[in-house]
Amino acid sequence: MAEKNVPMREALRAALIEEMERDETVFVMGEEVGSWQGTHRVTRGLLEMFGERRVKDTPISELVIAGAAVGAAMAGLRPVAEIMTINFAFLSIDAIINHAAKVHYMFNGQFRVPLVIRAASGWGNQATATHSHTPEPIFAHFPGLYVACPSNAYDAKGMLKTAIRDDNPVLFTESIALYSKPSLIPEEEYLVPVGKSDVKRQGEHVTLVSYARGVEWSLEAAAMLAKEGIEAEVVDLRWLRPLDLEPVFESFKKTNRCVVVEESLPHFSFGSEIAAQLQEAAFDYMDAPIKRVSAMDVPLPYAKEIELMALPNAQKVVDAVKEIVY
Amino acid sequence: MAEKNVPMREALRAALIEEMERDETVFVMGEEVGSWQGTHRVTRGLLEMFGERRVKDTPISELVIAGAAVGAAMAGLRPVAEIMTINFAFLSIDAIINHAAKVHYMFNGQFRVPLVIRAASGWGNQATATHSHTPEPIFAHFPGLYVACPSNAYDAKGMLKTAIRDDNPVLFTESIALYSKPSLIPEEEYLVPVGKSDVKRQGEHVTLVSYARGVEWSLEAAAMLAKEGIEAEVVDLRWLRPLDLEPVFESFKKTNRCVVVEESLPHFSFGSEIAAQLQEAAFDYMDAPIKRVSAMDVPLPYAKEIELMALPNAQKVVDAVKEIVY
Amino acid sequence: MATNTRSLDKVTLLDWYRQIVLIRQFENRCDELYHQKKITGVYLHLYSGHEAVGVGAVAALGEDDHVLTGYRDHGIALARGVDAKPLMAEMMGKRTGVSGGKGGSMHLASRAHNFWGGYAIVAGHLSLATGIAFKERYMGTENVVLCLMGDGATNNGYFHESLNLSAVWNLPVVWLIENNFIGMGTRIEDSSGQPELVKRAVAYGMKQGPRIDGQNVIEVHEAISEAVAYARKKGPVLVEALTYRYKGHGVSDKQYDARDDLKRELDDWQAHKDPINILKDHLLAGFDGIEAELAKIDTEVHEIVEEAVRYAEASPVPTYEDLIRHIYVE
Amino acid sequence: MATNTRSLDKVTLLDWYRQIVLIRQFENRCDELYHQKKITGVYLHLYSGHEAVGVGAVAALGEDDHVLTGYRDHGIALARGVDAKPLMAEMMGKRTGVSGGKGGSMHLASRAHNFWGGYAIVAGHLSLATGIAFKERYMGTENVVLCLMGDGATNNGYFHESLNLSAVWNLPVVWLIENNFIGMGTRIEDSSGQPELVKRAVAYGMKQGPRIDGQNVIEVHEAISEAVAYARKKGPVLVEALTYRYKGHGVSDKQYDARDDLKRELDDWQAHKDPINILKDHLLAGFDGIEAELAKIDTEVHEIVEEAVRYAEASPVPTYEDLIRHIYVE
Ligand SMILES: Cc1ncc(C[n+]2csc(CCOP(=O)(O)OP(=O)(O)O)c2C)c(N)n1
Ligand SMILES: Cc1ncc(C[n+]2csc(CCOP(=O)(O)OP(=O)(O)O)c2C)c(N)n1
Ligand SMILES: [Mg+2]
Ligand SMILES: [Mg+2]
Repeated sequence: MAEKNVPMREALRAALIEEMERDETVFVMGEEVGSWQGTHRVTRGLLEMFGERRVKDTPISELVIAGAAVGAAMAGLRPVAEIMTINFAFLSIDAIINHAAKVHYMFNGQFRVPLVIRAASGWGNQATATHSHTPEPIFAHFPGLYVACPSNAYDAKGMLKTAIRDDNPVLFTESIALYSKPSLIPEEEYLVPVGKSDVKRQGEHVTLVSYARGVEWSLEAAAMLAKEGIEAEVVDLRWLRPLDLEPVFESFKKTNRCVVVEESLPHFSFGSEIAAQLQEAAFDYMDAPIKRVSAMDVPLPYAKEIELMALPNAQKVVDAVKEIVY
Repeated sequence: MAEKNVPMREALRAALIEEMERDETVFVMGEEVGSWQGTHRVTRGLLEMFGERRVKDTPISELVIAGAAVGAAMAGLRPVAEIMTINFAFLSIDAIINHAAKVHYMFNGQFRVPLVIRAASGWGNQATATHSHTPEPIFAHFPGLYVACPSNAYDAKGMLKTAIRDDNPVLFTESIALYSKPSLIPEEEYLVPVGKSDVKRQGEHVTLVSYARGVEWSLEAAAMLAKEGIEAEVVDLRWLRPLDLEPVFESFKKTNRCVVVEESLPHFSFGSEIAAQLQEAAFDYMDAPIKRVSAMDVPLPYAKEIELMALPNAQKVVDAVKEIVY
Repeated sequence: MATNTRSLDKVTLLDWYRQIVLIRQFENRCDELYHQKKITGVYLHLYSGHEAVGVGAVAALGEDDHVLTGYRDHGIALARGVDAKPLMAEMMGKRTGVSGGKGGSMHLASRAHNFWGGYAIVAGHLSLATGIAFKERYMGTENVVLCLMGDGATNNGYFHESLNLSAVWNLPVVWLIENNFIGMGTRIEDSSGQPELVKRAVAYGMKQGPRIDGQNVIEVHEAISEAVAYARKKGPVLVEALTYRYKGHGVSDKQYDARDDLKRELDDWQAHKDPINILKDHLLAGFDGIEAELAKIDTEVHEIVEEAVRYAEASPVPTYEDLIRHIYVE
Repeated sequence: MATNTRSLDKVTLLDWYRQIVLIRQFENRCDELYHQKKITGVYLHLYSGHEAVGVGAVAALGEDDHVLTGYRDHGIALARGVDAKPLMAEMMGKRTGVSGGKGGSMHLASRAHNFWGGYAIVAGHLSLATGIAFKERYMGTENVVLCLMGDGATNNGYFHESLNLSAVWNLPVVWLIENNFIGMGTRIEDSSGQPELVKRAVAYGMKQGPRIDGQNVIEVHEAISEAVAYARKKGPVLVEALTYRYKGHGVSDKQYDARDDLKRELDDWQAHKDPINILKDHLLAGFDGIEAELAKIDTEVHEIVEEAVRYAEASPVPTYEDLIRHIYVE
């Protein structure tokens, strides 16, 4: 099977192109997706390939970008709407939560919303407090929506194709820090199923649970720990909704120890949910408290030096592991 | 000390009146707060008492209601802005999260935001999927904001007065189901401090942790359990930010068992955070997994019969307790 | 395709009369049922007083055209031809309701009628209308979206962004404001810097349609027919219909009891600008001996509404299965 | 109170010249420092090309008036008289920056100057402006808020709700659109149904101010002085200034390299509509022998900017203490 090393940005782009070629109802819309070539270059060249009909630039109107995409999806198209960065999705959230996630249920199945909302997420580039959000767990709070958070180029491509084909609304977040990172990607078409976690590394001493950029820190930490004889299992959840914790439970029954790693803020967040479910599902297997590594509980500042202090990293994961593996 | 039985609605109203009389910079604004007398009658009579200058009706513009209130607060006033129900706060969330919660930090303390945003919250009245949110935990995710969620009329009055006097932005949610419920309230002025939990009932067998309407279910459940010889301690957190878990940890060290009770959705929510913190802080005291009782993971339907199935209640709390107290 | 070329013959006018009376009686019955606690919940917003707007406007659409509105949606559903039985069943939260008892009064919809629903987040549905209209442009089809909203809705960000996008993308939408001069308790002067709402079209370089008498179904039909034709061939257009709500904002609104000024205003509208009376007068003047036909319609409609109530009452309530179904498409 | 009655004497004109040149040089230096990686991060939006708008408009304000803008904020801060040193320190993320190194390029502010900040959520600050102006009405004081925004910002819900509320509450705000015909890469025709943005005033029943040449500081000053006087006594007013961005959207924008049409447009503006040249020509024509004074200003400004750079470079970075401070008011 022929494979190529492809950065996540290009993998996502390839997914869009393949799906747009396959299905004429798929189109992209959003701020700067067209002639600007996409703020993060994921839609580069699409305007030239598919024309103005299927590549729609929009005004700076996040609420109607999301809302119009919901309407178009209800009417039978498959919009892939880009919210330039997820920070601006706070302006779309009513359309996402009260409309995208609700109309199928509220009207008893009369309408479907085969919609993907893509949004770049994450921080670490001095983007400051208003432009450094990672609120994926916030969106995952609400039933009716799926939330996809790939951790690498391979998954990103397969997950985006799946998301586009799915008949449910999907919030698809893309870690800005991962856009340039490559994975080996087969030339053949493939899909990554909705709501399936993936064990990214096997190990018997501790379970690291994460998603998106946190998986990178986890794998890095695992490599550091391995040098000291601690073998970490790394579970990448990939989707925060539907949430597939089976592999986490399985792993935990073997390791009896767990650290949850996330880029988000610490409270009422991802780590909270995982720790809560795990202690309940696998109480008898707990040899130590479940630890959480996350961003610090601060708005994100501009100055690089202090911004980095607030960011999680592999060393912080290693430190957390050592608190419970003794 | 003279006391009077006062429903929460009236207690809140009294708090507004007292603070408006005390401090001329306090004013109320929002949809229907004036001539309509407040959607939930909390601002009844205020227009007549304080005039159009200090009681400001607004258009149906949730984004600028919150945003203008932030600006007025930065400029030195003490706005109490009402978002009619918290469902509509999804339209205000950018002004709350990216502005109210950030400007003090982002400009290094140059501006303060002494703002209260009041919003009626909750469900159980066939208000349906778009009008039945309880997203308090979502807002509590973000640093820079306080989140106040009183469980009774006494606390509500003292907390609202405190919130108005505080120099930080406070999201103040009011459970619709509690508006008509009375508490004994002293005639003298009193305040309830920011970020202090309150033990609402003592008990040694299990700790029930909750806030707002969940406290009522918890107390009801405690009464039911007491008949069977199980004594529950009920901790009312009152504020989701700042979160005061000390009394929970203290209680848990005695009871070794805990059920978290909330009106919200189950995932990435209140119960998640409490369970996660508790298992970490008091691991050695855990005799059983921490249980969570919440709404079901569904959009809320109209028909009463099935809506009630989705709602938490005292019986569900009792059942959860019995799973871990044996 | 559009059927708006039909001449205003007697049959058409009587059909509108029937629809208007049906809405009036349906709403009155809902009101009664609410006070009998057979319809429950906190929200029930009646269309009484607005009937001519909905009937005249919807009559200007073809079958394949689309219609959306806010939470004051019963009249639009009936005007679009949705059967009264599943509508009444929805009011009572029954399994046989148009939305399976899960949407309620504010969330009626019938996909089969291209009635995309009532929506309860004020102005939220405007964004959906934009998307539905975009699909028509995208597919190269020529159907039009009629999107109704209240005067209060025009002050929301959703309005601005949706109307602007419809102009930039040149979408086939008729934006129709039902201006009853108030939203809950807030008068239009206190909510909109521009009280002639139709002038807001300027902000979008959009065709500014007329400001019409919403109590006269013939005038409404004429104006919306023109607007629909324009939208179909050219692009979006904004129209404003002046109307009045007879039952206050919703069933819990007691303003008419409390405020004499509002009560006088209401009395005036009911006495001089009632959509049923206006159409009736027109019919009586135009067609000799039509009284009997009108009376017959009144009776038939009465029976339709009563049958709907019986149907709804006899229907089963939703089950646990319904509660957990349709959260996701399986 | 307002000082906008000063006549356009030589001192005033030279002061504006100094400010415009200061902004130009400051921005050029930021650009250099960014490419030298002394200013870091992803966002740096330069005000080059817009100078006459900010300088002319801010000069129309009194000390107690207020000003807010978006993320393209360096020029407004300088025009408001904020010292270049703490501004440059902020660019470099230093503890001595106006926002303590925590806000960065997009979030400059100086409370002491009633400069309420740069804000990076497009159009978000319009709502804050409304609230600040409300405080003036509430206290019975007469200060005015000048709120600048880009053309792209006018399509956001924040714009609609803020302008409407300012009209309904009759607030003292001058809404000033800096129309550079583009937002990032989206041309105004593709973002706004109404490309003459000032006409949007109609939607709010608000005073429609003029559409002015934003490259001519004298014209800007005159128009904004009038608008400020109107806002102070009467209520909100919308003004549009036509201008052009010389450095693209932000430092990472490479459009001028990639697109000949844009490059030609840029060359044209720089050749014929440069705010420095326009003012210089005016001064040279009006005041004999002024060349030397202008040259002296250029040199002085150069030294101010270099001093600012030295100050910023020598300043300490924020510490952990700073990271955790000011999350809440203690
Ligand atoms: C976003 C939002 N804000 C507030 C409400 C509460 N609300 C429901 S109807 C209404 C008034 C709407 O007035 P208008 O648009 O004029 O319609 P009318 O009721 O007069 O038909 C309000 C404020 C809501 N449902 N959604
Ligand atoms: C709400 C929001 N959406 C999108 C962005 C990304 N963004 C930053 S600036 C900009 C363009 C703004 O254009 P305009 O208002 O014309 O100002 P200009 O840059 O031309 O001065 C965009 C889309 C943002 N910061 N905030
Ligand atoms: Mg109305
Ligand atoms: Mg611009």
